Amino acid sequence: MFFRKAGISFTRYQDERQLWRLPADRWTIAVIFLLLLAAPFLIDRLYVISYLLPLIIWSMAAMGLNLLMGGAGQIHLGYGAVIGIGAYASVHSMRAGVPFELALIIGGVAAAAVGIIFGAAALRVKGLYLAMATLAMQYIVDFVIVQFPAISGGSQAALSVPNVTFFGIPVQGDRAPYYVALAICTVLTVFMLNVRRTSFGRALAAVREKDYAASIIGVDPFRYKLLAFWVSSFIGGMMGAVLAVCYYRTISPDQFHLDLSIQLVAMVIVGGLGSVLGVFLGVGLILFAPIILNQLISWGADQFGLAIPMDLRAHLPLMLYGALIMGFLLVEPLGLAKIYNNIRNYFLVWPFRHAR
Amino acid sequence: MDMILLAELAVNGVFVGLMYALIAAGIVLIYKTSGIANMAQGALAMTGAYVVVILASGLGMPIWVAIPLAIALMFAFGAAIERVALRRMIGQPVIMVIMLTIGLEILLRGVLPGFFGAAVKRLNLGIPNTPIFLGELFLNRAILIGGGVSLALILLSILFFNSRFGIIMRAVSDNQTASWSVGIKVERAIAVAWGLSATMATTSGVLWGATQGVDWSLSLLLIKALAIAILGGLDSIVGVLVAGIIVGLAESLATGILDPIVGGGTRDVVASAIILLTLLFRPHGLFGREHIERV
Amino acid sequence: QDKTIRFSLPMDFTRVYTFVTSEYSQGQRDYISLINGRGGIGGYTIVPDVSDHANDQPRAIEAYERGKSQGAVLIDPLSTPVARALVPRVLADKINMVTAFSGRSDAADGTAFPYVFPLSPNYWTQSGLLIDFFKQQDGGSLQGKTIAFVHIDTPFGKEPLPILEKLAEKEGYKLVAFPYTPPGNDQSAIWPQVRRARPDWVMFWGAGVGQTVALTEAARNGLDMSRVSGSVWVSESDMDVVGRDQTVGVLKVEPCASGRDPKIIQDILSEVVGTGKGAGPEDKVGTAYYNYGVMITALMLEGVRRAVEIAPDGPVSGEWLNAGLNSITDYTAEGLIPSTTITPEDHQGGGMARIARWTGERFEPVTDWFSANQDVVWEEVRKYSEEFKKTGN
Amino acid sequence: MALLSVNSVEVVYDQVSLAVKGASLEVPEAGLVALLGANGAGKSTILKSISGLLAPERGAVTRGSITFQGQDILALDPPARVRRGIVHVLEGRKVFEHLTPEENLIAATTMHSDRAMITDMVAHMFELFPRLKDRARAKAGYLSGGEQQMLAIARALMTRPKLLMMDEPSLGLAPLLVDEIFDIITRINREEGVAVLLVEQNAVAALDVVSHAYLIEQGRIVMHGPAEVLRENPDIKEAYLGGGTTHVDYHGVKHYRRRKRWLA
Amino acid sequence: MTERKTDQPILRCTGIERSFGGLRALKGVDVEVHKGEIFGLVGPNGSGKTTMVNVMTGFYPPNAGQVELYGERITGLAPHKVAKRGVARTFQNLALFKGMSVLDNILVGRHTHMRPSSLATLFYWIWAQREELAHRRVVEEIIDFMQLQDIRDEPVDVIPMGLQKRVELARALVAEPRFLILDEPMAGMNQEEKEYIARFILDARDERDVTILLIEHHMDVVTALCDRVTVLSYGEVIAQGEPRATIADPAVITAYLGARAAARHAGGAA
Ligand SMILES: Nc1ncnc2c1ncn2[C@@H]1O[C@H](COP(=O)(O)OP(=O)(O)OP(=O)(O)O)[C@@H](O)[C@H]1O
Ligand SMILES: Nc1ncnc2c1ncn2[C@@H]1O[C@H](COP(=O)(O)OP(=O)(O)OP(=O)(O)O)[C@@H](O)[C@H]1O
Ligand SMILES: [Mg+2]
Ligand SMILES: [Mg+2]
Repeated sequence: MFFRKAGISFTRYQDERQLWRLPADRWTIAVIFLLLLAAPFLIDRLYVISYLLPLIIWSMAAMGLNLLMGGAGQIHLGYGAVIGIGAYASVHSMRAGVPFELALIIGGVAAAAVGIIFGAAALRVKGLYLAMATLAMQYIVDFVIVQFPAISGGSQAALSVPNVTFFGIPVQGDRAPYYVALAICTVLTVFMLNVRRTSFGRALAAVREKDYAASIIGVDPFRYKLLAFWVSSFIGGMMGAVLAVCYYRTISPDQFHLDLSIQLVAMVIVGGLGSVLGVFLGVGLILFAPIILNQLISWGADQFGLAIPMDLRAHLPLMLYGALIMGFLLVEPLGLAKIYNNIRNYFLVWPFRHAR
Repeated sequence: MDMILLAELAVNGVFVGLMYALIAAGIVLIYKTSGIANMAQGALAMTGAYVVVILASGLGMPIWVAIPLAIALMFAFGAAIERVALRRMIGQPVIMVIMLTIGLEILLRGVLPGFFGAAVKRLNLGIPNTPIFLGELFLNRAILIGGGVSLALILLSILFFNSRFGIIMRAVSDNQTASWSVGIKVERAIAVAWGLSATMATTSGVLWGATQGVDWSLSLLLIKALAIAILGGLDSIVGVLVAGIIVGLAESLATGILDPIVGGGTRDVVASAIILLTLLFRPHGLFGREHIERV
Repeated sequence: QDKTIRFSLPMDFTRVYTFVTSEYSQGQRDYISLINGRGGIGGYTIVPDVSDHANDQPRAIEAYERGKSQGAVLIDPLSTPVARALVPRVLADKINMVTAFSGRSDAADGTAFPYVFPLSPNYWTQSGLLIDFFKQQDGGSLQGKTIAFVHIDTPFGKEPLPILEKLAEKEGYKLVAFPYTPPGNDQSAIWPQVRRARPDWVMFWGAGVGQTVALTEAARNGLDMSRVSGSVWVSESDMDVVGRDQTVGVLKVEPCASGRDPKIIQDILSEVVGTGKGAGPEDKVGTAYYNYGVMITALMLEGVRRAVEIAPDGPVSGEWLNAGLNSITDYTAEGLIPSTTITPEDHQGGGMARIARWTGERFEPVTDWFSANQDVVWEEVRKYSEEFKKTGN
Repeated sequence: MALLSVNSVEVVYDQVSLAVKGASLEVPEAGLVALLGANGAGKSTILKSISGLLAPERGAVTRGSITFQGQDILALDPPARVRRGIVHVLEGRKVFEHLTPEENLIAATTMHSDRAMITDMVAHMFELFPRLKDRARAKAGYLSGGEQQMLAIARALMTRPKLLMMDEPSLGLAPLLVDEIFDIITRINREEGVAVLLVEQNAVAALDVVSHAYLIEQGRIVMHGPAEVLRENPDIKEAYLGGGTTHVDYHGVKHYRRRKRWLA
Repeated sequence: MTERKTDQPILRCTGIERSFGGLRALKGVDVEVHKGEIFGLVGPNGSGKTTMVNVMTGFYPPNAGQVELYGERITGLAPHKVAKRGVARTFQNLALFKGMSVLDNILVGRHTHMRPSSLATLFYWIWAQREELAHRRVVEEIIDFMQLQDIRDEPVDVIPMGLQKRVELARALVAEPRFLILDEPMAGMNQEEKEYIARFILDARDERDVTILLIEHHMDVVTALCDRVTVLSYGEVIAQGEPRATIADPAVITAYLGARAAARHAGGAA
């Protein structure tokens, strides 16, 4: 009910173009943001370190990928490799003494530079063929990282991240990395939200939907697809740097394998292509459903003393997780964001059933 | 370079490629009817192999009874997937349906090892390990048989697609709504495709399982199969055949020629490079149909 | 409640390490049940917190952090990538991490990795032992021999290479390496080349599928199985998959006694499994991986016992346990393992093991516990641990 | 008794937007009925609710009933309805792009088992639409708009329908072809007794051939009756027939919207 | 309005050839469009009208022949470059951007006048907002003009076909083209709607100085609006000239109109 709005009347285009037109939405966002800011002081450090922090970092990656998949309609199965390039480039430069702020950019640029080479090659192809071309990128980058100890960090293939500062604040301990990631993620989120209401985003979407129609409007489809690759890879590379500094602290090649790429694609799709909110929902589901299910199952097994065989107990979360993904898609094939929207729309027109 | 070794590797590559092509053919079959890449194809192979193991070791059936029975069961299972899940996704964005199959893959990877044991299981087809020698040329018996069986099944499916049913399948993949509008039972066509595809997957699962044992890792066959299907052109079974042989050969020769030079496993990279290059020159794979866009 | 010691045991039950984890974990839990059933150690009960991290780092980190916040003093992730990723955290948090048969080999150097405990012969040691065994078999010299090393092309698979190369120089054999792409389900193009290299000995390095396929292909290529050898990861289950009679003669490195004969295993059978408290199927008791689980847990608990000796009233913490682990001396787990001594310098425990041969029924030891080539191994360990101390890698 | 009767059907898209609000209409056995209406009035939606093709567009019939030959068909899936004899030529020429015209025709014969009959029918269609025969080997996706329209009609006829529903068949066709298509429609209707439900914007042509017509506005049927009567209605003349004369002075058209009297 | 019309050709196509596989869709077509006129291109289905337009706008480079726009050779130029030279078009098979609102669809039409960049997106409030709003005003004008106010925020895929056509027109028009190509803009419209589009076409020419090439099968519209027409059949020009005279040509009647339609039109003219 409180969502309800009967006839909007904006007197300025500017107001009508706000990110959230409903005051209720604006309040929700503000409250969530404040809660995120206060989180390290409100909740146990475990939840900050191993839930909120990865949620934020993975969301950044998923947003970058979403720009490409949801924004420009290009599937990318090598995004893990993109992140890897960013991580390695930035960690190597930080080890060489480059400050973190600059290393972020270096990571982004390196990833974008390599990404765009493959992108340019891959852009001749569409749909699943593109997926395959980017998958090839994943394998090739993996190979290069593993085969060159100079990149991967010696025979132990582990590269540790030096202590760095972010605008003077040392990125150590539990809180600082969280705030650094949150800050960067906020900027990125704002960017992603703005994409939809600027000419850049519209051009991308136009190319995604009908590239020939876009071209007669003056949008160069090739250029914009490349641009999408560039920006998205840049974001991925930056995220790689954040991932390394704020979360992993030691990077190794297996962190950026195909599994990561597929995981990210799953996050974007399950969340809902092109939706910023969906990214967070999708990341939450894909990242935490296995963990939480695992805990639920072992908690249940301990509580009720169920003598289930270990194999079953270990695999039950996997089954439920798979079933959950299928279930959500069967209920709403357009993803979690759409489920959220359906619910919201229901309340927006409540107590009526139909909008018209 | 040793010519005999090259010949051995070449023969081996061709037959292994055929074995990969069989899983890929299952992907193509489904793509041809519903325009989606089935990401659960590897998991179906794993499931099929598990079913054979359950029937053979668990229930004590002779292997030659267990395999046909498993194939029949898996056909039903494939068709059931359509009934339970895919039916409700008709007309929905393709990418979402693909995601659904990823969910299915995860589910299967949980169910079978969960209920029937995660440890690797033996699947013995009774093919002796003793090598065959043609003069100096060594031939791998298991791989010859595996490749042969795969080839036969792939040829059969080519025949299948040259029938009226083949036209209907292609119509379904073109436009499901329009197919409905002219009375094609879209659901049934898709169910049959899934059933057949599960059958093929089972066969591959058995062939691979006989070498590597049966456990979840059979589902990893997906990636290679997907690569081959796409190289071949996703909707061409002939394409799969050719692509399978190309990839098999290239990988086999790469291990023989490049590995010693590079000092690392170049197999996947060579395959990736071939795929990348092919797609650059033939954006729809070797034999895939082009994307029709009338301006 | 207050007298408990918490072990965090997140492992990979569903992904890459499935082949070992359930048996390994079963052995661990059974042994803990055995000790807890006898009243624990110095009044402390051990609480094992088993969970699945699926070899996925965010999940492993979550499990680690959860363990940490619940007061766990030890973590055993049984995964090389996870162990690597956790190294900086455990060093900072002072929580002991057991990296038996996994993790980085240079962690044997306790001065560089005070909180990381391999507690078992690392891959460098294992390959060194095998080479020494070949040498014994071939009459004390490997001069002019050819040794084929077939390995999975990952950091783990490549690990023995520096040792093998060094020993090749020293012993005068020719080393030919054959990498295969993970996961190793198709090695059909590798083994014809191995056969053609006419090796005197074959050493294959892999795990799970990579091993069964290696063994199958070795048999199909008609290699002499009694000259084919593998790491500690070769197990009965591999033989079952390949066919028990197909692999007669295959050699492996055995870090602890196998089968059900050792006294500890007998005790578990009577006190834990016999009373229905077993953590898994009874037929798995006494398998190679099960015994590894028992072996490592016995060492962990010996560490606890020592810690209780040093400071009976705790407080229980990572540092407290660390002192105990570092003072394990001449421990044999009632004959299950070779005499093991852990010192603040040596976290490997002496590097002793033995070589066993598959008879078609079980693994029969063909040597006594021995250690070999430790000089070369430690040279390598120090090289990397120095590097780690310097650069953090 | 009517062949098809639609009784106060209500259609909702995406669970919230109501596109058809209680529409009723009837098509008699072997009748020829037109459904006219402005853009977005809900004509296509009604046809889809009859053929069952709403589901892929997230639409659903939420109220009312549809009976065909006296039986309720709402519970049937689209292919079953085709087997009952209802075929729907979709708006916007949804041909099977990757199939040749001939294969397009064959794809619509799942309900027939007689091979010889199928061959005959294909030949017959090529007689009706010779242009298709010329292009029989090209992929349908490359046919010109008009060619695709013909193919879509021919393909529908391959199912041997009792009721042929056509959504704007003349859309994009050259005048000669429009005449031909309407000829064919009347011929099929007269000679083969196929009832036709025609959605058309070309009201002049439609009202010429049909016996009865319905007019729909914003999801409601606002008027219906025999074709002659509707043709004389002044509003219809203005909005659909061109101000009553065949030749409109397009230069003189005003910038404001005329009010239609049938609207409340 | 006639005073704007000149004989100065703005678009000249000479000897255009184009084939698809074995099919010769265009066999040496010459077309000249003069500044300020409404030029009709008609012909039976499959005669090559759309192909001709595709050649002009750079979608299908011709196999032979030249396209000149304002005296500049644009043969084979990519569509987005053609667009930059002031050409806009609509498509026969609607080509709107699904999943975007009507408003956004039209806004994309302003692309050539905007300076999109990802940095501007990031710093929206500083860099992009003013520009966005300025263009929004232009777009709103067109929305008013095309009477699309009520559906401004609807996703474009759920609005009816006829309105979609109007949106596409609006999208072409906001680009402020000098030369506008309309491929069957009135297909699927009733009389009333046709009149609106006609009104709009005339206004576009008269008030916005746009030269228009119109493909239509509605002969009443063609005869009423067009200054000159060219009739294609099987890829060849079979008649050309003043509309009424042209469609009375027997060749056109047999190939395109048919006797009945011809009679209808003749009757009306009488
Ligand atoms: N898939 C859909 N989702 C939501 N609303 C829809 C959908 N399809 C149609 N509508 C709405 O339903 C109403 C009726 O549309 P319909 O397509 O039936 O009109 P129509 O009379 O066939 O128009 P046209 O002459 O343009 O074809 C329209 O207002 C439209 O916005
Ligand atoms: N991309 C293409 N590939 C193959 N053939 C094509 C292609 N585009 C057009 N054609 C063929 O060229 C011929 C001319 O097509 P075009 O679309 O130009 O006709 P049109 O005059 O616009 O007809 P309509 O009035 O039906 O739209 C047709 O026979 C068509 O099948
Ligand atoms: Mg319609
Ligand atoms: Mg056309």
